Amino acid sequence: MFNHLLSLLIWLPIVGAVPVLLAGSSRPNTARWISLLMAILTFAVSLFLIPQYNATTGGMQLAESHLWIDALNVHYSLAVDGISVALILLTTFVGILVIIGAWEVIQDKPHQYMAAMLVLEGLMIGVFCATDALLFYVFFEAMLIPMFILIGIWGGPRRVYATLKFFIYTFLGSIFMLIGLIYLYLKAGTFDLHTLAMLPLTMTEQSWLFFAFLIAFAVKVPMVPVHTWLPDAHVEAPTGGSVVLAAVMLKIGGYGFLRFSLPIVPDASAHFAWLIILLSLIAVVYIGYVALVQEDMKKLVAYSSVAHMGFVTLGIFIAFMLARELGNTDAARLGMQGAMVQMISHGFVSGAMFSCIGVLYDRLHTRQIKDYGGVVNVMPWFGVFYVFFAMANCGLPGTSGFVGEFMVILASFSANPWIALFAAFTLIIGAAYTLWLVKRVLWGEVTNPHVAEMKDINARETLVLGGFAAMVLIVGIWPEPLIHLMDSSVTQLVQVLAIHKV
Amino acid sequence: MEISTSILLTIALAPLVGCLLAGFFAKQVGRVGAHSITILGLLISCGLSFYVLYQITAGNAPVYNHTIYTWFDIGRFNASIGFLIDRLTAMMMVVVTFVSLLVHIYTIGYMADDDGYQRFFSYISLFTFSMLMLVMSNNFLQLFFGWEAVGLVSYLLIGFWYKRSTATFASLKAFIVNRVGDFGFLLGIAAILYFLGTLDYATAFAHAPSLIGKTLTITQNTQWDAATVICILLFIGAMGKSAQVPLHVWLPDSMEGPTPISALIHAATMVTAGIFMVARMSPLYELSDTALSLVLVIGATGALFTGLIGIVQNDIKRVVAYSTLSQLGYMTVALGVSAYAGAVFHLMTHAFFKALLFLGAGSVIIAMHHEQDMRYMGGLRKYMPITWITMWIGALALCGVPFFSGFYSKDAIIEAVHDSHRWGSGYAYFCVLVGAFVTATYTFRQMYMTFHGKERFKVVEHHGHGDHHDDHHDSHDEHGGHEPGVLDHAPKESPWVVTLPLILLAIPSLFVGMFTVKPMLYGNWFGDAIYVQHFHNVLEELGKGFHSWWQTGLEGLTQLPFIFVAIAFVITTYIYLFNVALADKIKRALYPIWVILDRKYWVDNIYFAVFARGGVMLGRMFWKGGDAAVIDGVLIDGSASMIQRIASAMRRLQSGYLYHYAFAMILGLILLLGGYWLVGGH
Amino acid sequence: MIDPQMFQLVCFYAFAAVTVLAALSVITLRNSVHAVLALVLTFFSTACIWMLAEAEFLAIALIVVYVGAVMVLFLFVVMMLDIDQEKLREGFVKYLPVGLIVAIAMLVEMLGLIGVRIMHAQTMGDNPATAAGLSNTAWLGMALYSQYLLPFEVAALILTVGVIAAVALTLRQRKGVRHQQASEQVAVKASDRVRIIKMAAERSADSEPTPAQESKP
Amino acid sequence: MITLSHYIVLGAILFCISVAGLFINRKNVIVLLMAIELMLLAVNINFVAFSRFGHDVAGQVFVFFILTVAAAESAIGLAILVLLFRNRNTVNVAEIDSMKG
Repeated sequence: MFNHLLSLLIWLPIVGAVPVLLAGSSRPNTARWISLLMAILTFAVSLFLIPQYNATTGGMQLAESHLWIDALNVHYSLAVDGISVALILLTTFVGILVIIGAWEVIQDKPHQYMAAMLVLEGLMIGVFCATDALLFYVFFEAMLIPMFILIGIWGGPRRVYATLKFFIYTFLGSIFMLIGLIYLYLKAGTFDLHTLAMLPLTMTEQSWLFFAFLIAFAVKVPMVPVHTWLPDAHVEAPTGGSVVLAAVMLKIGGYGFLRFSLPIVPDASAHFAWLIILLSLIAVVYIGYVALVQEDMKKLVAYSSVAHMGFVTLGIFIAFMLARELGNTDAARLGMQGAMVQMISHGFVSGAMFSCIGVLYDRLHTRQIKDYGGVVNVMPWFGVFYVFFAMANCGLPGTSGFVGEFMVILASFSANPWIALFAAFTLIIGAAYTLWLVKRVLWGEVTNPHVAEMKDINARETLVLGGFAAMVLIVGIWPEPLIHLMDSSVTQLVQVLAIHKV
Repeated sequence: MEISTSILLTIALAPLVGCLLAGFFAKQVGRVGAHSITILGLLISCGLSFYVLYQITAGNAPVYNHTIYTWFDIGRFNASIGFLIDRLTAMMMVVVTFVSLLVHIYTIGYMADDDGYQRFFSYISLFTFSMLMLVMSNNFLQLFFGWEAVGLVSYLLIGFWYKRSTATFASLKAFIVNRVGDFGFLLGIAAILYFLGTLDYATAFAHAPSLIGKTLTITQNTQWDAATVICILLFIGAMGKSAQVPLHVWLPDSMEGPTPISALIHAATMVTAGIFMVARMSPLYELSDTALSLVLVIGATGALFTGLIGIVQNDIKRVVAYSTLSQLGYMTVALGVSAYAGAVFHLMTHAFFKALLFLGAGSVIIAMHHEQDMRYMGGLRKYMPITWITMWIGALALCGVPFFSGFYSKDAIIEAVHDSHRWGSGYAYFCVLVGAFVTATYTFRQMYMTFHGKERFKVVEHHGHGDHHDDHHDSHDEHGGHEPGVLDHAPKESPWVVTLPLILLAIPSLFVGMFTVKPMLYGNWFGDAIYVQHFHNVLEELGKGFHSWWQTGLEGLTQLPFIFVAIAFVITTYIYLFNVALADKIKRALYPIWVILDRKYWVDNIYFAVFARGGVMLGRMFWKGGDAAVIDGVLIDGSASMIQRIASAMRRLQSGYLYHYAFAMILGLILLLGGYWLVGGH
Repeated sequence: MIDPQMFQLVCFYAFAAVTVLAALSVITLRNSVHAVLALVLTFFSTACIWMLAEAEFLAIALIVVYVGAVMVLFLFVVMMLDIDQEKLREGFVKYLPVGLIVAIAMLVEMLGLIGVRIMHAQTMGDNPATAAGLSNTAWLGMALYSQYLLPFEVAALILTVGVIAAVALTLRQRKGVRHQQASEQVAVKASDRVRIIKMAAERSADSEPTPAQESKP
Repeated sequence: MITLSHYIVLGAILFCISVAGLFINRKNVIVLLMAIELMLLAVNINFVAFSRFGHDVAGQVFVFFILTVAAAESAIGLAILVLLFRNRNTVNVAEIDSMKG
């Protein structure tokens, strides 16, 4: 089993989607239970990664490789390092919560919804495992389909606009990546990422490739100014879709930077690091202000996602500055590690925030902040979770939201105090938009009579929010295990990015 | 004897356990269960804190500095959770747990009618845990953890009555203003990591001298001294937490929270975290005169000008709040002249007497049925003698009347400023001296308006007033239907759970100064916990003239500060006891000044207009202008509509006639063949 | 004695001339029926030219399949449809110059590109079929059923699909035509034909049925 | 002596005639279809010639396939034509513009 652990992880949920689909709309509960079983099973299997993966040695492990397309020398090759393991665990964990979260909420064709979720989960795991660029690309693109379906079928009133925007945006981005990959293939004769990383490239080539990758992953992350699909997609997506989108799909952008931009075009990445850092800081400050004035809860959280993901890109590219220009590899590791922790943490926090909004939406069927107010009067337990996740969202120490931001800010100060200054601005603006949201939604007298009729969260919702809360708290209080899991991989990445190719 | 780790863990975790039990099992444990559990936790914590203090003072236990667990470990950077227990920490632990314990007990009485009873106990226990984590920390990470965690609890507690929009607004304001401070604080920590490569106190302080000569490149031509940058950034954090000008605006508003909180968090402990932090960082601050001068000037400004606002306040809690601001200014001034021990000493005495004053005010508020406006009080002395006496003790301590605890600490600060040669100490001396007068003025005014003079409230006997609980917690300015100054029944002394803490706090307010002044202030009691460079050490200079607490007290009677206090006493006594109309006359005569003070120098208004409204406007501009108009409008939808336009131009080519397409094909073929013939045919 | 090669050449020119003329009349004749007949002639003469190239099988196939089947189909259609010939001739003169210019330009280009001179040197040489000791049909058949078996099958499939498609497209269900449904006739049951209803012989005055009962069938 | 160019030129001429036919009979679908048949014939002539002169059976095999496909094509084309006439009562291409963008 352990020889094909990764394949198992990818295909288990995808194959598991078949019986879910077969259960049909006439037996929704069967579909729900099967999908939950599959999700739990996948999570259980993913737990085997922890003992199987040797975090001390790092590097790509648990490798599998089969020839896939002979003519193009494409391999079905999978392997994981610490970063992938962490992200896979995040995916499988969120996968369970999303299915529980959709239990009663999705009444229309639940079997198809659950199946789409399972397929999506499998494909996302595939993205994190693939070590062949074309395989990565296939998973990367295939992932769009279930998401497209999720938003397009179970979405809100403007779902057509949102899905189109989401699809075209991401698709446009990935086309450039494909061009880049084809170029690399013509040069190297293989899509193997490891070989590509070794490929010598001139600065001009690297620059072109860098921007090709940048467009693909910047859209996914999303970075300013290509972020506008995210608020729309989130607003229209069903809760589960939003959760997966925010918790896992955005991470694929950051992960792509690590797997493509860093090892393949290190010199261009270092050369253009200032650009990414600038965009990340704009994301933190500018998007912070934009989030402040949102009237729709989901949009607010979506914008805050953009701001938080700014820390991911900042952490990754600050590492270039530190490792290359200043030779401060420890600080580079700190920054990179911070970016990684931020990815994981943002997965939990934003997933939880969207789940919270889903809970409210299920009751009142509106996401407008002004329709709420005084919710804590009728939903005290919900209030506990909401405040907790809000605090995590504004990076309170003791929650996972703090860890990544803290490390990135520490690292960026070593690079340039001004960068740290703008990055740390998130402390203020993040607190402002999140807590203002809390103030307007939770606190105060109940003004809307419909709010007065709202019931507190039930056991199922408590389970979902509690699951998220536990992870947020664990990572927040004791991040060392997570950091240790990724440390050797991050160290190797930092070593790689210090290598000059030209 | 070594301090044992398990004791320290128990001290820190006992309140947390209480918090969790009272919070998550509120229904199961009930009201009595909630307060029993949390108070038990605090008792354990407080008792053990005293034991630790005993060990470290009398038992000559070595300084405890150990890591509990590693938080992250990346290359040479290491962050962990650990405890550093020296005399400074031990003293703070005792102050925190002791005041907290009393506040817990007090709360039983104060919050008796409240729906959120269990929640309140849970919060204050959580606060105690956070504060302990803050003071017991042995590294900057944990310090920041505690720092933010107390901010969180403060946020929750200010907004405790979440139905009141003023309370929720105040809580939001407090958190965000604190975040501004934390912003600087975090950058300061980052700077420490950058320059010293560690987050651990001991290592950082050991390497502190290496900062000399290091600079931080701000722009290409600007280099700032490393120590100054670090210290100023850290002090920005302290400014937020300890409500120093210009980040003081949140503290008066925080009085929206229940009174026990004002006593515990916004007077005795949390707001002094900044002072504690600077004292703890003394090895760093000693490296930068510039930073200390800044600390001095900001502290002095706060000490005088916030005190002045206190004179015109009518809300009994707000007077105490502004006095807290002013006293925090005193402590900061002490820090600014390198009299760290003086600052910490004042911190301790202040914790006792200010908690006492707040709790006393709370007791009055209970008696007045949650009426906080002093204009509707007066003559309460005969209804509530214990509150009256204890509050007078607190008031005298606050004014710095000799032999009271406040005297020793405050007098030392004034003297230290007088002796200091640091830049800005002249201004600071002026501020603290006038401040002494101002302090006495608002304190006596408050005491007279509350306890003495005519009764300015009416008692209208209501029958069946049992259903009146609901508006108990209405604040003074939104009294739906409840006429101000009208009580259901005559005020009476509060229950023992309220008065007991008052008495227990009055004792140290009165005596703690006498017994601790010698070791703490002049006896280098803190040892290595506080580091002062020899040529800055004003306290050492003062200590040469110090013989005993008795003599100092006697000398104090003839010195300038006490004379100011005496003058203030005479004036206020005359005005408020014998010629009440004079107060209004003075107010009218000095109307412009009164307006300035009443509007709090318009700082709040300016902040609100610039940062809150400005921020929202900026956000709206970015959103509608940047995101919606430029990115979505021009780039995204613009490119879509451009494609549509091109397409609609192109569709004219699609005539739908088969032969057009055929012609196009054939023409294409001809062109292709012709081109091939001409160019590459041969 | 006539040189056989010369004779072949003469034959070629004769058939080619007929082909070209017939083709020209296909595109110029007014009457569609005449045009189809001209096309038949074109095919026929082309078949003769293929004969000259010793592609006997294809020549015969062209005549049998095209002239015999496809062209007859064309004739059917042309005759079946009531086409207003005059209207379709509109613009004939108008587009004639354009068509001529295009055609001639293309011809010149093609001939220029093909390199007639070089090809002129290439003679026919031995018949490859005879060289292999086979007839043309056998030669073609060998290739078709071995090397090109799969395409051959596909071609068969295409033809089948073509037939089905043609039928499906033109099949028309007329309304108002009665058909026998044999299966229904066989499967009929007695109960479908006769329904036995119980009725009282006379209605008693006191037990008048309620309207609700009555409305049920 | 017949050479390759004879065949090729004949093919080209036929092809061009059919192109001209497309141009001048732009309205009559039947003639258009016939022009297409002519075009295919021109191509077939080339194939046969190349096969014969190049001593390669493939050319003739292809002609075979083209004949097959052309037969199918004209069958379907005529079917469509019939359908068209039935529904629109015309075979005038100028009146058929439902593909207009």
